[in-house]
Amino acid sequence: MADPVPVAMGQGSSCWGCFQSLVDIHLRLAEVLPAIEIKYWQAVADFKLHHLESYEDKSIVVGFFEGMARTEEDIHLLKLMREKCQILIAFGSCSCFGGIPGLANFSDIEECYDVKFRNNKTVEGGEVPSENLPGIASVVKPNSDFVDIDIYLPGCPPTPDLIYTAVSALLSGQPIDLPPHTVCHYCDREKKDTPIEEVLRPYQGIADPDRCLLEQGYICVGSSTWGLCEGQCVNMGSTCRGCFGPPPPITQDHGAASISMLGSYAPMEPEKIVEEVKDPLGTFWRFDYPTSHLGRMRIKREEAKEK
Amino acid sequence: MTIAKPKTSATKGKWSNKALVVGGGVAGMQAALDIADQNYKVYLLEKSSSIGGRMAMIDKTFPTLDCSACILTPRLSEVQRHPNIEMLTYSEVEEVLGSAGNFKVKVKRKARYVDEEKCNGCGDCVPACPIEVPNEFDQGIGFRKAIYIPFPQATPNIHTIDKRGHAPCYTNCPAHVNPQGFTALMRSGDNDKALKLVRDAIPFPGSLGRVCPALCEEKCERASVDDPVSIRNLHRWLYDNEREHGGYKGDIPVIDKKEKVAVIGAGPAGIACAEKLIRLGYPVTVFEKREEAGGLLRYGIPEHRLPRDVIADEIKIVEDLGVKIEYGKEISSVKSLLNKGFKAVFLGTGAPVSSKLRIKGEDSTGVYHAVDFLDKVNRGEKVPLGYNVAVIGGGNAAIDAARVAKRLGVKQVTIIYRRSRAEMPAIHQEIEDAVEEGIELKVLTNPVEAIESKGRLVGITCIEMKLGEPDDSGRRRPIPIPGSEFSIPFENMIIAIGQRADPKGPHAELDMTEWGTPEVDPVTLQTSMENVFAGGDLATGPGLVVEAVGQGNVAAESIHRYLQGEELKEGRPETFIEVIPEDIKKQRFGVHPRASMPKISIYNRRTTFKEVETGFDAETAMTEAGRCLNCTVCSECMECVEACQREAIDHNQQDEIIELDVGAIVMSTGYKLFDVAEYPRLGYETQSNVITAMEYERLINAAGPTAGHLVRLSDGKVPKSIGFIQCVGARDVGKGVPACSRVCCMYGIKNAVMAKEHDPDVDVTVYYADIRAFGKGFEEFFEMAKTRFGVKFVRGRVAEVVETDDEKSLIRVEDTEDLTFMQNEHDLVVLSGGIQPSLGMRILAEDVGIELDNDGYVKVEHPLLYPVDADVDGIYTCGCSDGPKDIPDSVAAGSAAAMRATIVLARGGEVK
Amino acid sequence: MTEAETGTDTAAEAPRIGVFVCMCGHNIAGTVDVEAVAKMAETLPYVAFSTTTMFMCADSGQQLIKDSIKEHSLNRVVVASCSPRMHEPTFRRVVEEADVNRYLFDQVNLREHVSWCHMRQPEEATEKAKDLVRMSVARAALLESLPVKSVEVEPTALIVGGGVTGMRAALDIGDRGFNAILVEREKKLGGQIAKLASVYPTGEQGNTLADQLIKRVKTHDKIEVMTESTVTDLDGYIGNFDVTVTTNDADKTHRVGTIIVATGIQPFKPHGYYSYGDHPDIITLAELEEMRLKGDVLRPSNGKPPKTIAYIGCVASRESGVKGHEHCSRVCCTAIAKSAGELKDNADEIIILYEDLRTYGKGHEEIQREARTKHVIYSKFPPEKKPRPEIVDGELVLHWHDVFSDDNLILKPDLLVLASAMVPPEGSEDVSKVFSLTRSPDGFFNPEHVKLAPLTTHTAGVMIAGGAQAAKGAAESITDASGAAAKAVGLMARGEVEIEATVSRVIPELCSSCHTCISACPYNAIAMDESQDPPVALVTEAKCHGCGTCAAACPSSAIMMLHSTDDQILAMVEAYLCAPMEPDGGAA
Amino acid sequence: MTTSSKAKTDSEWEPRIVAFCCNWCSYAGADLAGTSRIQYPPNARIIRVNCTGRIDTEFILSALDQGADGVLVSGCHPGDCHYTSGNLKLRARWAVMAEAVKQAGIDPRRIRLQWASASEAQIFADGVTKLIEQVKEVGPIGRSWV
Repeated sequence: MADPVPVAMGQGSSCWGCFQSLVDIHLRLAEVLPAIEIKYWQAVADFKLHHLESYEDKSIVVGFFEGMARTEEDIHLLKLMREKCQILIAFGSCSCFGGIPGLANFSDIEECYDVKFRNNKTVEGGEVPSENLPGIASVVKPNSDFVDIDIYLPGCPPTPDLIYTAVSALLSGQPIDLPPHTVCHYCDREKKDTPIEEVLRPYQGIADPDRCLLEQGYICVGSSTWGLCEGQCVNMGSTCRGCFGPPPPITQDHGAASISMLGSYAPMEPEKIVEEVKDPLGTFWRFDYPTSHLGRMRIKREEAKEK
Repeated sequence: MTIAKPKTSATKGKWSNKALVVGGGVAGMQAALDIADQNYKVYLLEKSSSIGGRMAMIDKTFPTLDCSACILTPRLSEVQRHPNIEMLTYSEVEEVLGSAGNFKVKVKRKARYVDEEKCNGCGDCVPACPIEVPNEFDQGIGFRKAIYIPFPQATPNIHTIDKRGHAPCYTNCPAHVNPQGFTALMRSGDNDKALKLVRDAIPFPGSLGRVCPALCEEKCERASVDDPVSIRNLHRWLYDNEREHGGYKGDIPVIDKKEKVAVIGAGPAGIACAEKLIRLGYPVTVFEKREEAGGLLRYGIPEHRLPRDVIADEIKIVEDLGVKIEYGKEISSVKSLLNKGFKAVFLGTGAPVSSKLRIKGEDSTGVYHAVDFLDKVNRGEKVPLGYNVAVIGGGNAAIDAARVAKRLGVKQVTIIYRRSRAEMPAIHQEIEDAVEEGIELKVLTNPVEAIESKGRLVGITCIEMKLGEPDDSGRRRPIPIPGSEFSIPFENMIIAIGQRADPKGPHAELDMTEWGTPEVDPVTLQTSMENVFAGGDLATGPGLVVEAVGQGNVAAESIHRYLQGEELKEGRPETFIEVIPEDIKKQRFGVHPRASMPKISIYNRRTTFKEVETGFDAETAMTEAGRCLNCTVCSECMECVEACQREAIDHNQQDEIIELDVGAIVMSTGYKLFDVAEYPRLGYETQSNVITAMEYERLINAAGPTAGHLVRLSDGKVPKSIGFIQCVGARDVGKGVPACSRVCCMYGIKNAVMAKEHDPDVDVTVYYADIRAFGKGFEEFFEMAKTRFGVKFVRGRVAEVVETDDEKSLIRVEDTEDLTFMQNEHDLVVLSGGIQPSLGMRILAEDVGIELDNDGYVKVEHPLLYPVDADVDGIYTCGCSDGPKDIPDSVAAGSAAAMRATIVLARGGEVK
Repeated sequence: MTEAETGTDTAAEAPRIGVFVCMCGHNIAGTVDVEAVAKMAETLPYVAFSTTTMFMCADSGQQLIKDSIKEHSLNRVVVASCSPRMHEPTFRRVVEEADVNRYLFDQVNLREHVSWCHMRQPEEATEKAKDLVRMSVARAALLESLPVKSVEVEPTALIVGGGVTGMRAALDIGDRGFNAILVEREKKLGGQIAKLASVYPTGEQGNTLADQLIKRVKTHDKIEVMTESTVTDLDGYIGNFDVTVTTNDADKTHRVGTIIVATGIQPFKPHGYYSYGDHPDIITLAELEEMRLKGDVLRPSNGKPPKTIAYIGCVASRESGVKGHEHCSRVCCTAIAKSAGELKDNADEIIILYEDLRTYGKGHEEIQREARTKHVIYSKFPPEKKPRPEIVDGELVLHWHDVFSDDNLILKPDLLVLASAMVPPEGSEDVSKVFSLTRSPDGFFNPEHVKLAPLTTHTAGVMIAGGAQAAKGAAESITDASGAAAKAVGLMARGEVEIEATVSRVIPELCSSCHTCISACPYNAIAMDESQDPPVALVTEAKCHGCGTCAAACPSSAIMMLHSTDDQILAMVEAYLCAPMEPDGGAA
Repeated sequence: MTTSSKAKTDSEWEPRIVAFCCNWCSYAGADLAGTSRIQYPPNARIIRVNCTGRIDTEFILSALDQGADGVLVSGCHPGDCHYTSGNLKLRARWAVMAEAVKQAGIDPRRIRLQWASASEAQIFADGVTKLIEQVKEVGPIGRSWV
């Protein structure tokens, strides 16, 4: 057996769910773990940041970065990972696109402070702490704005199968070959090619379990979403909300594509569709707002404000 | 009326499934395309050099304001590249025989003098062409060259030479100098080429430029405007100018032929012949018995008219070209020359023997013959003359002798001539000069006896004459008045009544005529010996220098043909189709008098032999050259031939008749515009700021003569106020145009809108009878013109247009809507002329065998059921052939005619 | 379907772009600094050659392009001249003649979109021109060579409308040897003409005129007549249309190669104009004609012959600002003259109130003159002050202002005839939908080009004739009919027709079978290819009209709209917005 | 990312407008505006697409993202689409997208959807003019964020 491959796991602001998912590969860990040498992973190994800092540049073969870089600490870690790792993987949708933390960009930093600290329902007279906190950037920027990313493994979280496939490929030095299909490809529901006459909220009506949810009026963005999930939600009765982001090449604006798709499916009167599609931004850019065009404009705006 | 169509029945075999479309305008093009699209062969015949018709001339089209050329150009290329369409441009229908399915059509393909296969439209020829004439495509307000394409998008993109025959000046010149050509080259600043063109005809541009009686000028069309162009003096100037700037710079021919040619006599005929032959590459030797060359030019014309150095220089040029002149060498036998190895001989020994008066006392002392007299003087011999000298005769020799006598100090010189002054054959200017110099004319007088005393002349008895009926020469015959004899004292008499050939000489070996001249073929100048040719005075009797030169040219051509073993007579004599320059709008030429020739003072003239006429200066010459009207348009200066690298130009092209077998014919002959000058009250042609709508189209067209700048042609100013007068020559029973022309309202409005577009501040008024905005989008366009562009509309037929003192046009009109009389001032007035059947429609209809309606348009079989069928089976009509139409209606009719025609074509065998 | 690739395969070669800037006389050069544009173009990526010329569309200009392609080994051509709607075919052909695929050509519209509409801002216009050229060059670099394809044409024509126009078209097509299916929604053929008592200019009865055509149409072995039928659906494409004709609720599908729409015109019922409907003796000209055709002209109120008749022209025509009524109805002026002239023989007084007199056509002036000769009175009223009928005690009183006498006049006509507007017939909207025809503001169908292509439409293979295009007289309509027939026969006689290669294409590997495209396609041109596993979308190219809706809709970027790819479009956006700074500029 | 609005003062600033026009109606309408010599501000750069249905939401958002001060989409009137219904699909996309744009804090005056037929040159030109006026009110896209 070859020497274990040095790897590092970095975490930015996130829910840690992605690494959780990594652990979910279960017994297959037995294959993976001997093949790797963990050089940094705060969650499971006692490495400090200065350890990471002390490694020679590019001495780590693969780095996984989970979450996005909101704080100065996150940004420092992200850049450090880049320096030390030969291959840097954006691990999970936050790391790839900004993800759920990216939704913070719907509001500006002061509004965020209001919610988090000042008007936090659980405290009286909340204040924004000024000490022992790493600096918080005014706006969530995609990780790729700070460093070059080599591989994107999206998902909220990436599925254990996906992780296993990716890691196995990496360890064997093979390119990661992921199918490009969208969620629809994995969806077992029937399509009748009828236009949507009415857009429904998930709580409205009772969905036909065998028929395409979108055709029934429920906004399902499975057709614009990378199907690495293999259609988990749609086949379980829930609409796809796009957590894997756009299919390859993932450069396209996922939300824009979803809207183009929906508009083509539902050539309704504009007033009606606007009335029925609540919160387009949150609906169509839930997981990838910072990397989208609108999100980028938002970032530019916030940055301009800072200046 | 019942359905009679289709009457045609199929007779297999002879049935032609080809179609002919007559007229390449937008309707004809459409018809051709729609027939061709059905895989039938179509001949698209167009009389002008490009298809495109009227639409190509129009700037913008209503109601969309699409640029006409822009939307038309794709259509032009589509027609051109369609594999089933054969364009016959510059062609006309001559005759149509037969019936539906089997028409035999004779088509005249007019010579365009450019090989359609070789020309690629590069346009290199155009700048080379010196001729500029008004461009018909630009309605005559712009100019084009004689070789041209009418507009940039012309299709086919082949140049055409506009050559309408031969100019009268050219045909009337015995040597065929090309005045139109050389003056054109002068205008374009190329004096060397101009002079070369003159020398192509005569070796003596300087000498003949002084002494020629200029038969060319007699026929000059410019005389119909003011005075003839001073052609002779122009080639004189060219020569003088060359000499002043270093002399002959032309090519020296390469002697590449081995057949030696002998010329006997270095007079005008001989030198001309020798010069031509040397240019053709023959080794030529001239044998001259006297000490100098030039013949009569040298010895017969006095120095005050033709300075010795001029003739000497011109002879030298010929010698420099390689002609060998052996002086003092009298040839007595032609045969001996031939034995010496000369392959051909030209005899040009002239007519040096003076005619006699055949009166008593003619041989007394003191009597001279003009030729001898002038010869002596020219040789510098002293000729004793008394106080009082008579010169008998009215030709140039007489005048010359008289003026020489005067210069020799004779106090009293009298010319005695038997007819009146008007009949005198001498150059009129010369007569005038002579009179000015104090020479007395005694006309209608004829000597009857020379009075002698002791063998010496002392006087002449004359008889008075009157003029009778014209004789063979066209001049009135002089008749003596009996009993009117009278005597005048004279010490000398110089007889100048003509010469004849010497009965002795080398020509004596040839067959002779009763007048003692060698017998020659009038066309080839060949004598009874096949390799001996004779010309000039020797062959014709005494004539003009230029005639002798012309004969020298003819003989040279004959000798060349003879030596090359070619047929001597083929294509000779050259036939000339003289143009009638009717289409040159004379009123466009302002009167500009002929340049007068500067002369030395009378004082100097009486005492010296200085040349009297001093010649034009450069500026005068240029201005004078500019007076040429370019009667034939192309002057055959051949500059284009030189410019064309593809050797596409062929000035010898001939009209050609081709015969077509077609099954159906579509008439799309378009229309002609009403001649708005028929309403003198509207001021067209009399007022400079009244123009036609078509002229306006070209004015606002970016590709037009003003590059799209809307200015007044009179003064180049931008008009600030424009009036458009509608219905000029439409709906007027009195003028024979009772119907509505259908398009003028809209194009008038369109033109008004375009005026606004060129300059939003311009004030635009349309004077109309009714606005007929009936087509798709027309009413809306009319509305837009009023509301968005602010064009004013006045309903009323314009009474008159008057030019005001400050060069404005006053339109007088009654506004019939509010019953007010208006007088509006405009800077420019545009007349929207009506439409009439195309020129030649009636003749064409006769040729084709169809009927026309009362208005002169093609009569259709039934206006509702068969609106595009002529009354003869197999013949269809579209566009404006059967009545005025706008573009979309014309196009639709083109398609319709195509449909109807192909039904006939299909009957030939394709019906399933 | 045959397929032929023209032009060299340039896909592999690096782009070498030639930029040709046209002056169009001074149409462009008068406003735009074309030299500067051409010079700028030289600096753009992949541009190998850039020049200007006076008229790019002229033969010399075309030759220049061809020569330059050879000389500079160009494989992409950008012509900056006029609207591509005008000359794109011209230049495509030009580049093709120089062995460059027609789809490797791009045109910039410097005239209609720049010089003509920014005439007073030459500097800004030049900037705009530069941007547009830059955008086009960026697009050109990404253009791909596409094959030229053709399809066979079914030798049958469908004619919609059985008036004289439709019948003439059917007869011409039949006489020419092709099949025609004539569909008429009424029971009887003949259309509007058959309802006229006298058709100008000949004065024949409309029904006798129509009957001659009807007889031939019905007996013609090449013509199938379907009355009481309407076309309810159209599928397919030029050469191969599948037309659903509904006759008494029964559908039948026909395969036709070409279609002529000859739906004609309809007289407008002028409710709201001149008290129409308020008095029985106020009728339209069309109603009068029908009355004449059936028998004598009698007053509807009392059945007596009218002695005094008044006509009013331009009723609900030429109404500026009133949608659908702004146009001139073209036929009424002459029709009134004809009608009045003929009725004058039996009436004491006939007066024609008109706005403008538009007896424009062949023989029209004579008709008008004849009426005047018979003492029919013409009185012009001002457009802003129209005649006013009044009903006083059941009696009709007409007030109007006469322009020429400047007087207010009054007449008590026995009959008031309104020459009402000619408008598109009911159902035109459905027709426009079925055949994808666009309409002008007056509601009539738009031709492909109003000047030079008056009979064809933007839907390839579909022609319009007669009143379908605009209000027209019988003679004009019949001329149109033959013309449209020529267009149809042209297609059928050739047997095959080139179709656009600019269709959409599915990239099967990327297709997720989401069916979005299928529901997006207006032409049912996309279906799932069940032979694939899993099934993926497949475009039937001949049915694809190239709208690109599917490409925009496809959420997986699996559909490429050929010649209008996302990359090509976004490259233009980027070329404009991310252009290198001009030296005098500077970063914001 | 290059947003290259030129360094000009605000008063000199001219909006940069990307205009998507369908070939059959609005592009032709723009052509007609030209042939009719209707004068309108020269800020818009037209990108011709066959049908407004071709216009992906991404095109519009991407243009804004890259620094377009305004985006115009002009097509056939609803019901008059040359391709029967492409414009209806675009219209629905547009409606949702416009909401998102608003939500994202982009001034909705920067985007304009209009219908102009081939014969409505004036409507086309007026629409362009109107958008430019609106955008001028809002200011340059880079600056309005400050």
